[in-house]
Amino acid sequence: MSKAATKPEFALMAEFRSSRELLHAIEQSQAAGYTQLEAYTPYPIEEVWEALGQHKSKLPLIVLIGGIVGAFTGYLLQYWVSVINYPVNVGGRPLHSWVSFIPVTFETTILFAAGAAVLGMFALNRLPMPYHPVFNVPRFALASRDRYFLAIGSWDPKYDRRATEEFLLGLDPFEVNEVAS
Amino acid sequence: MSEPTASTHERSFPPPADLDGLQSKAWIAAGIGIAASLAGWFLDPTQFYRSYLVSWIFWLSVAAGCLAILMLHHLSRGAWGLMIRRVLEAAARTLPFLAILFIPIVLGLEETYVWARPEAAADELIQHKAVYLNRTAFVFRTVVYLGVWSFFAYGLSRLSLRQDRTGDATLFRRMQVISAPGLGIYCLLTTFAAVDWLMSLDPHWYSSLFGVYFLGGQGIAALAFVILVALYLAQREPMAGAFNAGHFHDYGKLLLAFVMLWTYFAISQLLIIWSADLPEEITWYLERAHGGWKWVSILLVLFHFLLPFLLLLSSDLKRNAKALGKVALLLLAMRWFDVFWLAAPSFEHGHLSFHWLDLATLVGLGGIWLALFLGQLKTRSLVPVNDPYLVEALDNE
Amino acid sequence: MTAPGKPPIVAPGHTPGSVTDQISSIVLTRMPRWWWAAFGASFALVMMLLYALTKLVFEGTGIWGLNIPVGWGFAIINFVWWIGIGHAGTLISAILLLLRQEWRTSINRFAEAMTLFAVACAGLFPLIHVGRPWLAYWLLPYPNTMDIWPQFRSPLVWDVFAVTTYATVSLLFWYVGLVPDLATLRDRARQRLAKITYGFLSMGWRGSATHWHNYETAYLLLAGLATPLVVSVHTVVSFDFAVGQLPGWHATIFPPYFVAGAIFAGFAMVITLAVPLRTLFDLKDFITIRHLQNMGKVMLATGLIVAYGYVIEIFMAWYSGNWFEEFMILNRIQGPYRMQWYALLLCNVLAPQLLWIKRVRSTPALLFVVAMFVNVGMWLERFVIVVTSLHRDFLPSSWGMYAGTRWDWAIFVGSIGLFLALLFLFIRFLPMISIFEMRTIVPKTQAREPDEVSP
Amino acid sequence: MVEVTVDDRSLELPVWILPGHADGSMTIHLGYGRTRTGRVGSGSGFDAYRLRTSRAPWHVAGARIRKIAKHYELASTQLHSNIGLAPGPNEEPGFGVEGVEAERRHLVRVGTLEHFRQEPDFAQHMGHTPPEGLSMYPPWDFPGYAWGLSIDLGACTGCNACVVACQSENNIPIVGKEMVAMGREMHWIRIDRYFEGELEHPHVHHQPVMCMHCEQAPCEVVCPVGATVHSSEGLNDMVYNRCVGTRYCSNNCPYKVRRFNFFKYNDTETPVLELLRNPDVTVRTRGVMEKCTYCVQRINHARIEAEKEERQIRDGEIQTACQQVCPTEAIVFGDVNDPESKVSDAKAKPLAYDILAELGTRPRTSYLAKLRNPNSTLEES
Repeated sequence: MSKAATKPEFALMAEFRSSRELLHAIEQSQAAGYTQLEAYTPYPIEEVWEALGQHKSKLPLIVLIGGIVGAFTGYLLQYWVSVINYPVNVGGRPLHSWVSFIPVTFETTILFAAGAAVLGMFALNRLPMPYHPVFNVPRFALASRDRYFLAIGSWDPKYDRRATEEFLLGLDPFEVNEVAS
Repeated sequence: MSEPTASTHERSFPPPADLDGLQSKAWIAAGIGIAASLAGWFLDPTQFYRSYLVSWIFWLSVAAGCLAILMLHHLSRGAWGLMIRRVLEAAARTLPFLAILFIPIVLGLEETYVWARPEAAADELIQHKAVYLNRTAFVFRTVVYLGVWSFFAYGLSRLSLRQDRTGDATLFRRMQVISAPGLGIYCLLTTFAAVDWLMSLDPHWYSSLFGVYFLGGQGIAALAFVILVALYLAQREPMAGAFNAGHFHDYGKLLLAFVMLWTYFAISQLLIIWSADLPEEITWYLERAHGGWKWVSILLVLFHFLLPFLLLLSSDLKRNAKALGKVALLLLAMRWFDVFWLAAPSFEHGHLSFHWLDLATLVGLGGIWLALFLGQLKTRSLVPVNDPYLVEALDNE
Repeated sequence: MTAPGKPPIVAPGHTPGSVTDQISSIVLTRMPRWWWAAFGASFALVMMLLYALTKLVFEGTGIWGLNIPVGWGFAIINFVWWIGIGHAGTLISAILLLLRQEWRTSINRFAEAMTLFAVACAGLFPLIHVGRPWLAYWLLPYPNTMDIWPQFRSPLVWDVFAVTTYATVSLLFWYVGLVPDLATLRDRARQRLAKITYGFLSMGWRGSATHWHNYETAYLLLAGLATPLVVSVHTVVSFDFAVGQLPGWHATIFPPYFVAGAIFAGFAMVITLAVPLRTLFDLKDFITIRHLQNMGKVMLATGLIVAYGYVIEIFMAWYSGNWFEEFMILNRIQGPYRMQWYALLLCNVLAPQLLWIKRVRSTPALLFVVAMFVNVGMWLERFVIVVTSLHRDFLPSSWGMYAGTRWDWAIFVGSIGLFLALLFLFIRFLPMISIFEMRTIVPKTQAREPDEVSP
Repeated sequence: MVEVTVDDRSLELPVWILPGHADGSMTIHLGYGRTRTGRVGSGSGFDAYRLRTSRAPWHVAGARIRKIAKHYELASTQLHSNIGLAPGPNEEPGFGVEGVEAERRHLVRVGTLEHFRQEPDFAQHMGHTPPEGLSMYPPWDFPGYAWGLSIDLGACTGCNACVVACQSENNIPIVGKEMVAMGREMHWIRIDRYFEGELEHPHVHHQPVMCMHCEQAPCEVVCPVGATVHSSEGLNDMVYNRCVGTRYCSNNCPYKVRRFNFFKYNDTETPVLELLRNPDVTVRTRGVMEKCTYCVQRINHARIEAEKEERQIRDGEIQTACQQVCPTEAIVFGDVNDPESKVSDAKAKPLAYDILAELGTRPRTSYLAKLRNPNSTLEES
C-alpha cells in the first residue's frame, strides 16, 4: 500500500450511463486534446472504436496468411506422403491423386485460418492478461453489465491529475474514479 | 445516405430515359445476330442448331435465375432484394418469350440430340429411356417448365405492381406465401430441365448432382446480370441517389456465395466420379479432359472459380460498384463457357471447335432478350415504392 | 428495425442490466431439483455406455450385429446422425451471423454447445467402430520410424481431418463467443473458486474498444470460415459413401443432400432441446415463439431439400438404366427393410409438411412433435443408406441381413446419455444464452431508451 | 421341423426345401454321428444313425414324416441362389424383389454347344464390358510377373475341395454355426450356387469366388491406413499388421470376398494347435480383415527357388491350394504376362469373361463360361 502512494496512478476513469454519453465524452476529450483514450463497454459498439480512430483491424490479413499457409501445408503434406515418401499403388490410382487431395487441403486451410483468427485476436488484444489496473476500480465490474467507461491514460501528454479529473467531471459522468496502477 | 422516412414514400423512381436508346441498340444487335444466324443456318444447319441451343440455354439461365433470386428475395424478406426487385421481375417476365424462342430447338432436335435420331433405336440404353427421352415428352416438358416459371413470374410481378398502387402491406406476405412453394417447384423443374436440355445430349451419361450444378450456375448468371444492370442504373437518375456501396456489398456477397456453391457442386461431382472410376460415368469427364476441351476446363477453374473467388473475398471490391461490375462481367462470360462446356463436347466427340455461329446466335438471341427485358423494365417504377421494407432497404449500409 | 408483423426476438421490458442478471443468475445460483434428477439419469446412461464400451474393447466388434456384407451398422449410422445434429449449431451461429439474422442471438450459445457435444458423441463412433480401436490413431499423419502414412485417397482420412477441424473450430468459436460472458461471470461471481475459474478462463477480458474491435472482426471471420467448414464436414461424410461403388452409396447428389439432411436433423434437435428448456428455465422472454417459428421454417426448407434428394435418387436410378441402381431402389421399396423406408418417408417427408401451417410453427408442443419425428426419421435415413444398400449389393450370393444387438442399442442410447449429461453440465456452469449479445440487441428491440434505466 | 419315424425310432430334424429335390422325398445326411465336436461343433447337427439299424444298414422301409410345431435355425452361407428360376405351375409366383437378380447380373454365363458354335464369344457379350483402358487414371505397368487366375465353370462340380484346401493352407479359422448364421463365415473362397430353369427340375451352376485381385481395386482406395495395397505383380496385398479394421474395404468390394475377424477366432493359446497351422501364413488376430492372397506364400517360395537357380518361375510351378486339390482342374493359376502360360491361354479363350466387368475393376481372376450340350429330347420332357 505504501508503494501505491508513491507510484503514480494509471489512469482516470469516468463512468457513463449510456453509449450516447460515452460517445459524446470521447468527442469532447478528443476536442480537448487528449489522445490516450480507452473506452470500455458492455457490448461491441462500432461507433466507439470508430470514434477512437480504429478503422481497420489487422486480423483479416493474419487470417488470410493463416489460410494460405494451411492450404500449402495440407496439400504438400499429402503430396510428399503419397508421391515422395511412401509411394504405393493404391487401387491403380495415380500417386499424385490431386482430386482426392482437395478435401484435406480444404480442411487444413480452414483449420489454420481459424487458428490464426483466434490466436491473432488474442495477440492483438494482448490477452491473456490476468492483471490490469482497471480492475482495481470496484465499479468497473459494471462494464460487463450496463455501464460505459472512458479512461484517460496518465501517460497522455495533456494529462494532469487535477485538470483531467475536472474535465471528466464536466462531462456529466455517473462518477470519476482513479485507476491505481 | 438515409432519407427521412416520410419522404421515401413520396419519392418516385421512373425508368431513366436512355433505356429507350439502349433498347434500340439491343434490337440492332438482335437484327445483325439473327441475320448472321440465318445465313449460318443455310450454310450449316447442324452447327446452327447446336450453337443456338447453347445460346438459348445461356440466356434462359439468366432469365430463370432472376426468377429464382426474386423468390429467394421474397422468402428471406431481406432488404437486399428490394433495390433490384424490379430488375428481377422484368427479367423473369421474359420467360414466355423464351418459350417461343425454343421453337428452333424443337425443329433441329435430331441435329442436336442423339436420342431423337432414328439410329437411337438400336441403342439398348436409349431405348430404356425412350419413355422419357422422346420428342413429344421433351417438348411437353419444356412447355410445362416455361409455363410454370412464367406463371410464378407474372403472378409475383402482378402482386408487386398492385403493392405499388395500393400500398397494401399484406401483399408482401402474399408474395412470400407464393414464393415458398414456388422456389421448391422451381428447383425441381430446373433439375429436370437440366436433364432434358443438357444431360440428355449424352444420353448414356447421368449424374444426380447435375440439376443442382445447373441451378448454382443460374444463380451466378442472374446475379452477375443484375449487378451489371444495377451498375448501369446507379449511374443515372433516379437510382443514382438510391444505390449505395452497401447494396453492392450485399450483391457481391451473394455472388461470392453462389461462386462458392457452384464450385462446391463442380468439385463434388468430379471427386465422386473420379474416385469411383465407373466406366459408364467417366466418359463424360474424359471427353472434357482431353484435347482442346482440357483448356476450356482449365479456363473454367481459373476464371469461373479462382479469380472471381479471390477478388470477391475483398470487401473493398464488393463495395466498389465498378470493380464488382467487372467481376460480374467476367462471370457472365464464364457462364457461357460453362454452358458451352456442358453441351458442346457431346456434339463433336473429342475435339474443341468454336464456330462463328456460336457468337452470332449468342448476339442474336441476346439482343432479342435484352430488348425484351428493357421493354419490361421500362413499364414500372424501378423500385417498389410502397413496400414496407423500403426505408430499411434504402438505408442499407 | 423490427419489420411489421414480426413478433419481437426479446420480450419487451428487458434492459442490458436485466438480461445480464437473469441469464448469469442461472449459472451463479443453485440448480433446481429436476436438474439433479435429469443429470443423474443421463449420467446413468453414460455409465451404461462405458460398460458397453469396455465389453466392446475386451471382446471385439463381434458383439455388434455386423457381418459381411453389412460391415457398417449402428456405429456409422450414429456417427452420421450425431455429426448431422451438430451442424445446426454452427449454422445458427455462423451463417445466421453472416446473414445478419439477429434472432440467432438468444439461441446460438446453446446451439454451439449442442454442436460440441454432438461432435463429441459423433467422434466417439469412428474410434470405436474399428476392429482395433487402440490403433485408431494410425489414421493421423504422424512421423514414425516405419515411414508409414495414412492413405490420403480414403474418405475416412478426409473424415479425420474434417471432424477434427470441425471440433477444433467449433470449440474455438464457442470459446471466443464465451470470453466476454466469462468476464461477466467473473465480475458477478461471489465464491472465490468461481471468481478464479471464470477469471482464468476469461483471460483478463476488459471489454475495451480495442478488444471489441478485434473481437468482432475475429468473430465475423470465424463465422465466415465456419460456414464453408460445416458444409465441408457433412460433404466429407457423404463422400464416405458416395466415393464407393456401391449402389445406394455412389450418387453425386449426396454432398448437398447430406448437408441439407444434417441441418434438418440439427434444427430438429435444437427444437427438441429448446422447447423444454425455455419452459424449465423460464427463458420464454429470450427464446420466443419467433425463434421457434424460424427454426420451423428452416426445418421445412431443409426437409424439402432432403425430399428433393429422394426424388432425384429414384429418378436417376431409373434414368441411368443401370440395373444395380434400379434394383437398389426396388429393394428399398419392396425388400426386407421396406418398413424402415416407409417410416423414413413418413418422418422426413410427410411429417415436416405440417410446418407449412403457421399454427404448427408457433405451437411449441406441435413443433416438438414434428422435431421428434425428424430426429427418428434422420436416424432411419442413415439406417436405410448404410444397411439397405450394403445388405444386397452386386453378388446375390453374398446378400445378407442385419440387425443391431443389445450392445448396439446400449451404445447408441448411451451416447444420447453422454450428450445430455454434457448438456446439463453446460447449463450448470456456463451461460446458455450469450449475455453480451443480448445486451447488444436489447437496445434495438426496445422502443424506449434502456440506457437510462438506473442500476 | 419335422419328425421322421421309422418303426419305433424317431428323429426330429429341420427341413430345407430346395429346388429340384424330388417331391415326397427328403435327403438326410448321416454325418459322423457325433454329439460332441469341440468348441464350434457341439450341439449342431442331428444323429441320423438313430434311424438306421444294424440289421438293415442301407435300407429301411416305412418311414413316416410328420410336421411338428418346433423351429430350428439353419445356418447357410448363401441365402439367395435363384437365377431365372421360373415358379412351377402350382407355385406362388415371384420370390419378392430379389427374384431373378443373379441372372440379370450375368454372373454365371452358360450356353449350349450349339450356341457356342454359332457365336463362340457369346459370354463376352452377355454383360457390359467397357473398352479396355477406359479410366480416369494413367495406366500402371506390371513388368515382370503378373499373377492371374482362371476358373472354368464348365469343369467345376461344386465339390468344395478348394474351400477346404484353402482353409487348411491359409490357417482360416472355423467360426461355428452361430457365427455363420450371422453372416461371419471366414472362407477365402466360396462356391456360389445358382439354380436356373424350373423349380421342379432346375439346372445347378457352381461358381467359385475368391478375391479377384482387381487392378483397380475399389477396396484399396478406401482404406485409410493403406493396409490393403497393390503389389508390383498385381496382387491385392492385405497387410494384417497395418489393418485397424474399418471394414470399409469389404463394404466397397463388389465381390464381397473379404472376411473380418469380428472376434479372436484363432486359438493362439493352446500350444498343440500351433502344430496344426501352416507356418508360412500369418495367423490373424481379432479386428483385422483377411482375404484370398493367391497363396502368396507359395509364390514367394517358388520365387526363392527360382532365384536360387537363377531362372524365371516356370509356368505351373506355383499351384494355389485351391488349384492343387481341384479334381477337375477347373482352376488355373499363373503369370498373365507370359503369353505361353496356361492361364494366359485360358484367358484368351472366347469363353473367358470377367464378372462385374462394368465396374471397371479389371479383375485378375476371370471365368470360363459353362457350356452345356443338352440332349434335346431329354431336355424337353
